[in-house]
Amino acid sequence: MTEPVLSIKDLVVEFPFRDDVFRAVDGVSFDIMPGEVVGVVGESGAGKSMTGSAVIGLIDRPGHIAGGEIRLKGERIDNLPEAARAKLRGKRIGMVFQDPLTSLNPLYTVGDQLVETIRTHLPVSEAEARQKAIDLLAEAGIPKAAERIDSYPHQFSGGMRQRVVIALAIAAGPELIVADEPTSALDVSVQAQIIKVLKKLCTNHGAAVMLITHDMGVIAQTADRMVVMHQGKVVETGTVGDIIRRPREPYTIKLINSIPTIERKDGAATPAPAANDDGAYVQVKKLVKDYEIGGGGFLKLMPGKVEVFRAVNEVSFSIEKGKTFGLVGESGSGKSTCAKMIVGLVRPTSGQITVDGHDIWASGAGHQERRKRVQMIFQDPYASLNPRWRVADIIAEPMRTLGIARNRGEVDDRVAELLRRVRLDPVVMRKFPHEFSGGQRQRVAIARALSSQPEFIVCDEPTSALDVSVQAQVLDLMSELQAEFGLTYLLISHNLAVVRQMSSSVGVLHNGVLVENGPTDAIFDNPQADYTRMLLDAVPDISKVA
Amino acid sequence: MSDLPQTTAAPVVVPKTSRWKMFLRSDIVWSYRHSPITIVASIVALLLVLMAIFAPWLAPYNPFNPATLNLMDGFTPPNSTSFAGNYFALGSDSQGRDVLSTIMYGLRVSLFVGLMATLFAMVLGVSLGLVAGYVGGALDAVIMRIADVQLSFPAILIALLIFGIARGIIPPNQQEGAAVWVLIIAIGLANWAQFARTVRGATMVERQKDYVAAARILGVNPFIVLLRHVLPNVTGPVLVIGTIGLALAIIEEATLSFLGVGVPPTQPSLGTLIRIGQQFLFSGEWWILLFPAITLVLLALSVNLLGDWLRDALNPKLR
Amino acid sequence: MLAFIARRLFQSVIVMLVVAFIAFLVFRYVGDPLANLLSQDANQADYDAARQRLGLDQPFYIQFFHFVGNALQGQFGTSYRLQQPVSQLILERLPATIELAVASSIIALIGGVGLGIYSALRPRAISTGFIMTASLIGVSLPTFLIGIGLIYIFAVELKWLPSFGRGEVVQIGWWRTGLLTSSGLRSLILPAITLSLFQLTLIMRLVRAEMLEVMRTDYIRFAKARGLSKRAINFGHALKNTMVPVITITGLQLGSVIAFAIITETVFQWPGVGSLFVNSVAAVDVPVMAAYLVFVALVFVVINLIVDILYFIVDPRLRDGAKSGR
Amino acid sequence: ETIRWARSSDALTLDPHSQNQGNTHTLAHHIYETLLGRDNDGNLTPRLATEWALKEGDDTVWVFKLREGVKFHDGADFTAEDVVYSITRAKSEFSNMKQLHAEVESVTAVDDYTVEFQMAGPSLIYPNNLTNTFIMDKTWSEANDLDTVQDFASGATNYSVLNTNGTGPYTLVSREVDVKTVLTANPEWWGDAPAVTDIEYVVIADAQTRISALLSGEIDIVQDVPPQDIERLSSTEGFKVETGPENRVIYFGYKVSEEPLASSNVTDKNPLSDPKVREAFELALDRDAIKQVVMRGQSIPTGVANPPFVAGWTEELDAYPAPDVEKAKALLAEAGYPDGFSITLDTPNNRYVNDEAISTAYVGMLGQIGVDVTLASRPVAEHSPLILNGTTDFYLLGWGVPTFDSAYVFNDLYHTNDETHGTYNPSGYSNAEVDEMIISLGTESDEATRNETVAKIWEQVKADRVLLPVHIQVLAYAMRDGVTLPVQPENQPNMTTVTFE
Ligand SMILES: Nc1ncnc2c1ncn2[C@@H]1O[C@H](COP(=O)(O)OP(=O)(O)OP(=O)(O)O)[C@@H](O)[C@H]1O
Ligand SMILES: Nc1ncnc2c1ncn2[C@@H]1O[C@H](COP(=O)(O)OP(=O)(O)OP(=O)(O)O)[C@@H](O)[C@H]1O
Ligand SMILES: [Mg+2]
Ligand SMILES: [Mg+2]
Repeated sequence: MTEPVLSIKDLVVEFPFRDDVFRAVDGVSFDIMPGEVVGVVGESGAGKSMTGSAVIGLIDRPGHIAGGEIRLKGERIDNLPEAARAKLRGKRIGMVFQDPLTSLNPLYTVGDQLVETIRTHLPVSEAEARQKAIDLLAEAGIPKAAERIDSYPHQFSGGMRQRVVIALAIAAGPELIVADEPTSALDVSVQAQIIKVLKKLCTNHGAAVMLITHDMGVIAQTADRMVVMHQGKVVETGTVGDIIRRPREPYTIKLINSIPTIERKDGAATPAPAANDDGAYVQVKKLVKDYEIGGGGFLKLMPGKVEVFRAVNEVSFSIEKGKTFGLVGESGSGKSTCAKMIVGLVRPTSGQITVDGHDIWASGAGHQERRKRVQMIFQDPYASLNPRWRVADIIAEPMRTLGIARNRGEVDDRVAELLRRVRLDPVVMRKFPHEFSGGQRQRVAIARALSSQPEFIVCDEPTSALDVSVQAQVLDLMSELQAEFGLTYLLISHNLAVVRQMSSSVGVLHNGVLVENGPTDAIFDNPQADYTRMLLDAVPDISKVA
Repeated sequence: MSDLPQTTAAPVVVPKTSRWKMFLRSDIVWSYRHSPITIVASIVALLLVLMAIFAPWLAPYNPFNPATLNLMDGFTPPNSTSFAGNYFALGSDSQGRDVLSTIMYGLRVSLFVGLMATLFAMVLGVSLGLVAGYVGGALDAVIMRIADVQLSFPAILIALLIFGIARGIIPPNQQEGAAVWVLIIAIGLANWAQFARTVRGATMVERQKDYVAAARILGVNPFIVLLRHVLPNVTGPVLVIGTIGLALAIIEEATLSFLGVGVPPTQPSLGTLIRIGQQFLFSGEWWILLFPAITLVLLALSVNLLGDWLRDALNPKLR
Repeated sequence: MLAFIARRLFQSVIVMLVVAFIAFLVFRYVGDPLANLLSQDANQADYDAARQRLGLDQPFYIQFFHFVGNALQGQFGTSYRLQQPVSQLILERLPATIELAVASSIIALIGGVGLGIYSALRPRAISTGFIMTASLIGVSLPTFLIGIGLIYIFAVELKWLPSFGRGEVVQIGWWRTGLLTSSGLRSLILPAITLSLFQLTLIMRLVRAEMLEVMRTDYIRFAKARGLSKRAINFGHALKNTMVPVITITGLQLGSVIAFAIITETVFQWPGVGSLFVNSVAAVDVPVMAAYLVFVALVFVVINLIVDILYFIVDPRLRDGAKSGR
Repeated sequence: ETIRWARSSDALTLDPHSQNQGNTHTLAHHIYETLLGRDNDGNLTPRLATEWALKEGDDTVWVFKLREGVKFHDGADFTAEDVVYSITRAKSEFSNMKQLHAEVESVTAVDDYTVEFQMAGPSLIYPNNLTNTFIMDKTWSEANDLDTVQDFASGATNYSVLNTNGTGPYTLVSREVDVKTVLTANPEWWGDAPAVTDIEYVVIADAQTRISALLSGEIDIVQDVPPQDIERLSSTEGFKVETGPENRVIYFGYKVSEEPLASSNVTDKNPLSDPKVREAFELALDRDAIKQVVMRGQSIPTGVANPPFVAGWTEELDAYPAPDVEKAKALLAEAGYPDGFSITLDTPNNRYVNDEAISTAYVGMLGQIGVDVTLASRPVAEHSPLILNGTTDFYLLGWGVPTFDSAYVFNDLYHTNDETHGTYNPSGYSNAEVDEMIISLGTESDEATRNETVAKIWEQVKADRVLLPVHIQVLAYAMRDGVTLPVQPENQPNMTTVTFE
């Protein structure tokens, strides 16, 4: 019988909160065996990270472990004094955080940070430590590690930085690695590589991995067993295959069901007609956006040449009335820039956008009319609602600005109606945004978008800040509204599954260029461009579970 | 956040609580109640402000009315009666003015100058900061460069300069009436840059936020966007700087008055009182210096403490 | 980096010109220098003659032109009050101010950074609460009161330290230093403390705030997770990152120490440029005042430049990334 | 013994003729010497001149007999040529001393030790003008290119600004302008060797710092002691204060012409042009209260704008009325201002002893008769122009009389303000009769007649209430025990007069 590397029993983490006590983790128990990858899933706030923090002993004050025990190789560690716990960190338990951009100290070279860590834990000389650091980097998949070791973090890309973070976590050969959302800040393509590295490392070193994530796809591809958490409690534990195929608890079932799949949805979306039809409702023609870079501030007062970065390069597509066009592409490919030009936020360098035959960027009369037609739903429901305004005022702003409704009673009636449409009780009118959950806020945002009675709505990552379960509700609502009012959507997402589920045709952006464009099924089933193929391959999907 | 609405149509139930109750439950009230030093500071500040506001009714004498003064009351020690038969709790000064009353009236002047100067700096700094942060580009560069220049000179130096200009521009016989306003403008102009910098930073952050984009999509006038959307969201830091700036303005006023370029000595502020009192440090009339000095420090300290608390209460991350 | 510094220099020139202009403009209005220059029984004709000799009757922009032209050659004219070339006066007084400023900067830096670190590392200790409250008293006490208080206690009552001046000075080349004699060093203590208190407080609060901020960042959390020693985390990682913003503000603060010295030098009769300025203001000694303002601007510009260079040394992101806008 | 001596501001220059200013002369008197000196009672004393008299039979020529065997610091002999050179230099263009010698037509050396001054007319009081005109060595001056006096106003400089060669009791060792000047005794000096062998003269502008320095033992003698500190210092063990009247009167002046005042709420006429109002102003002024409280007893209240040292001063003139608020109010009502009126009082705040406090106190006193006064307090550099340009309605000023003669007061304070006279008379007071009498003083050869005229003028201007005198300023020098420096009425203390115990 092998002893579990990590054994958690009835763990309780509490936050004393004013006069109250808040239980972030409430009686969690599970084990991790050597060489095993255990995935911890659950929606945001379920207590996943807190469990990880408890294991490594880094719970932020005033949080503290209020009960239960944590054992490492049978040895109880949760009640050790701080100094003794600190000795475990790095040496016996390694940790990988979500964001590679902020996990490394920007002022030290990658090598310095590695050598420092190695020498803290192992009795080696400077030179030996450096050699080991190079080896580690190479192992984590940094090409030409010996040359890159003296680089600063900012000279690495996000994916490379995350590899460095992983190298740091395994530097001292820990028995357990806690990885808290190690890939959620990365593009799908990079994410796939990191997952591979992580998996390879744990087989090579025989380390146990606790993989925290809310992405079921990642779990499906990486983990052996999984733990489903909900509101601080473990809902279900078992092998990944078992749980995904045969979830037992209602919560797990709901979670699994709300995951969109990239597989073709039966009966969904009719094939769209050919692109660039001149009669289409929305037409985007040869859209270009150049950004001036470098030399801000005072330099602008001086003459001289300006460097230009082309964020969007001659993008053209069109959308049928009442249909959804999905725009995909990795981070920085120019999706949001396109969206901003289409809604009239960013002036295009060249190109034309027409909605129902009206040029969005034409000056002169009818400006307001055009404004009315196009609306936008944003990615972050926290930032898209003015925190100082009441919900009623937020939703009423478009009506007031565009003169759709003027007197108070009328405005209130309309706001109430809109709230009902997005399935919110009208009494919430008097609340402030921070009093809502993320999903509810996104509903408010949708209500605001509907308030000007638009026909065309641009949705820039409308659900990427939301949990899968909430995402499903918002997407459903969007579909319902589309059916109800014949809305036209431009849906921007890096989540291919979402796009596949929602849109009738798709465009793939890469470095500002539209590399592919056509009916959804055609592109997903039979991609033409290499880039599209690469994107599709990289998507982790629960259906790929072994 | 952690509760999952069971059906998509689930209505959100709003508990009907009064605003007052919500205010009492808010973070800011909580952190106030749990900071004894802040409570003391606010009580001291409040007392001083009340003393200033109600000076005409509370003060035993009116030191700003020369007609009521009797020179023979001069230099009466605290808690005693002068030759002329008047009682002085905190003693009297070289002009026979009651120190307690001059402090009350002086507080009025100091607070008025401090508040108005801070308000002026605030309005100026916030407007420039909003514009710089929102419009960006060359305008931003120019405004911020001016702010840099301003910040590189200590406020006192700038205030001295502005005072100098004003003295040159205003005809001599109107200078005294204008002195308070000149002080206000001088101190205000010496302190706007802090506001501008902070507001600019905050505006640049807010400007990026999607709620601003949402308003812009509607074609809302940029001025309205700034005023109605951005401004309310930068009030936190402005309030904090405002409070600390107030303490600073009060000290600056005192220092200027100490250097002899402040309000007229017949209507002394705390700083003028200290300047006058300082002459009597060695001659044994310590009360003329000590009491105004203590009042000034108490005022500045309590306002600073409040500002410090506000900074933490509003945003633990704020510097 | 050279381009960056060149750009900075260009900005600095503009700043200097603006300051020169303001200096000039302002002082034209401060009062009538002639009132002090001419004797009690000078008459109107004497006044007109003197005004003409001084060029005070010329249009203001011509006066400004002359001013800038001469300033570029280090010529600020002759002090109305002291009848010496202003540049010579300032050079003569400069060592005193610099020694005072440097001494108080050192006190402010060591004290400020030390206390800031201490209070950031022990955010909940009683001693920290005490330091924080005391520091607020530090910013609530006007400098002149601190000076008066220190003189009263340490010079008049206790007679431990001198109350004014620089004590014995030693001439080394054109530099007159008080650092080599015991009386010179003793004379430095009170003014240096007075001048440093405000800056010390500011630096301390700044370091504390920055450090607390840095301590919350992911890389510190990650450094902890890597098992680094407390020392390495606090002083290697946290402190170095704290330094980036601290350098800017501290640089500017130390720059203003020189100008802040006005009040301290006045109270302690310290023979530096600050007291020179104050005495000149009272006497409407325009050339000295203008030169002083330009001098302060120069100090600011130089310090800014040093700060920028320090930035480059401390923050690798700036070294090659100075251009990329992302 | 070494004396460390502190005062509030430094000499402006060491060129002896460039500035006619107290501080400058004080330092110069230690290095250079004048033909005549003045004792602490204000009487002329021999110095480089041992005798002086009008030439027999010609009352336009003054004859001076010079001291023999005097040497300059560089070893050169002092002779009549040096006097001729120095007086000529003092009369030259940039000299600030030239007004004092305006009546001199020429100076000639009769022999090595006799000089004659040819005056433009009879000039009885001329020797009084010589007490601050220093004698330089002709050879040294010419060698160092000093024929032209330093043009102070235009910022010129010359060798003598920082270098000296006098005949005086001390020689210059080092000088750091505005900070510290070191002098050491001149062993060759003709007088008795002074007790003070070395002088460290330091400038400490702030009064409290100055006193602190004395108290902490860093300084032996402090000039410009604030009156409020006198008592404390004299009662502190180890210190004492010497006091004595200065040859300087402090007074209020106002516009007396018909034009309405710029700062008053009475806009159609000038209330102060009514002598009744001016009388009310005087009755409101409680000079004794100011002396007792503001000046801490350190002043001599007076009813005439003339210090007692000055010829022409009399006890009758000096008398002043007791304050009478009721009567003052009645007078105001009579003049048509039963509710008073408003006016701005301009005061310097760094020139005279407690100048601002005196004004503040008077503002209170005027308040009691219903006159609402705004006090405008400024440094003297800003205050003086108001008076010179006549842009003040009501002001405080002090007047010292270096010649100890009333004519000096009349010329600048009472004569109609014109090109050459009345420079400090912004009041608009213009009395042809008085003007004529003032002018006649310059050339009057008969002493009795002259004195009579002086008395007449005083009587007239006092009756006209042109100025409102407050008091004679009292000087105070503080020093440590064991040192005594007597007060000099022109505030020109000389370290040769210091005695040690
Ligand atoms: N410092 C803190 N103070 C108070 N509550 C906290 C703190 N940190 C976390 N919590 C709360 O603890 C609960 C669990 O948080 P945890 O970070 O473990 O969630 P998670 O499952 O990792 O969510 P996510 O997927 O969003 O990272 C949440 O309700 C969170 O609000
Ligand atoms: N204001 C700007 N100035 C300069 N460059 C910009 C600006 N805004 C965006 N860019 C650049 O344009 C490119 C496209 O940005 P965009 O925001 O459209 O990407 P995206 O596809 O939406 O990415 P993400 O998925 O991360 O949101 C990026 O490289 C970005 O750095
Ligand atoms: Mg988490
Ligand atoms: Mg985007």
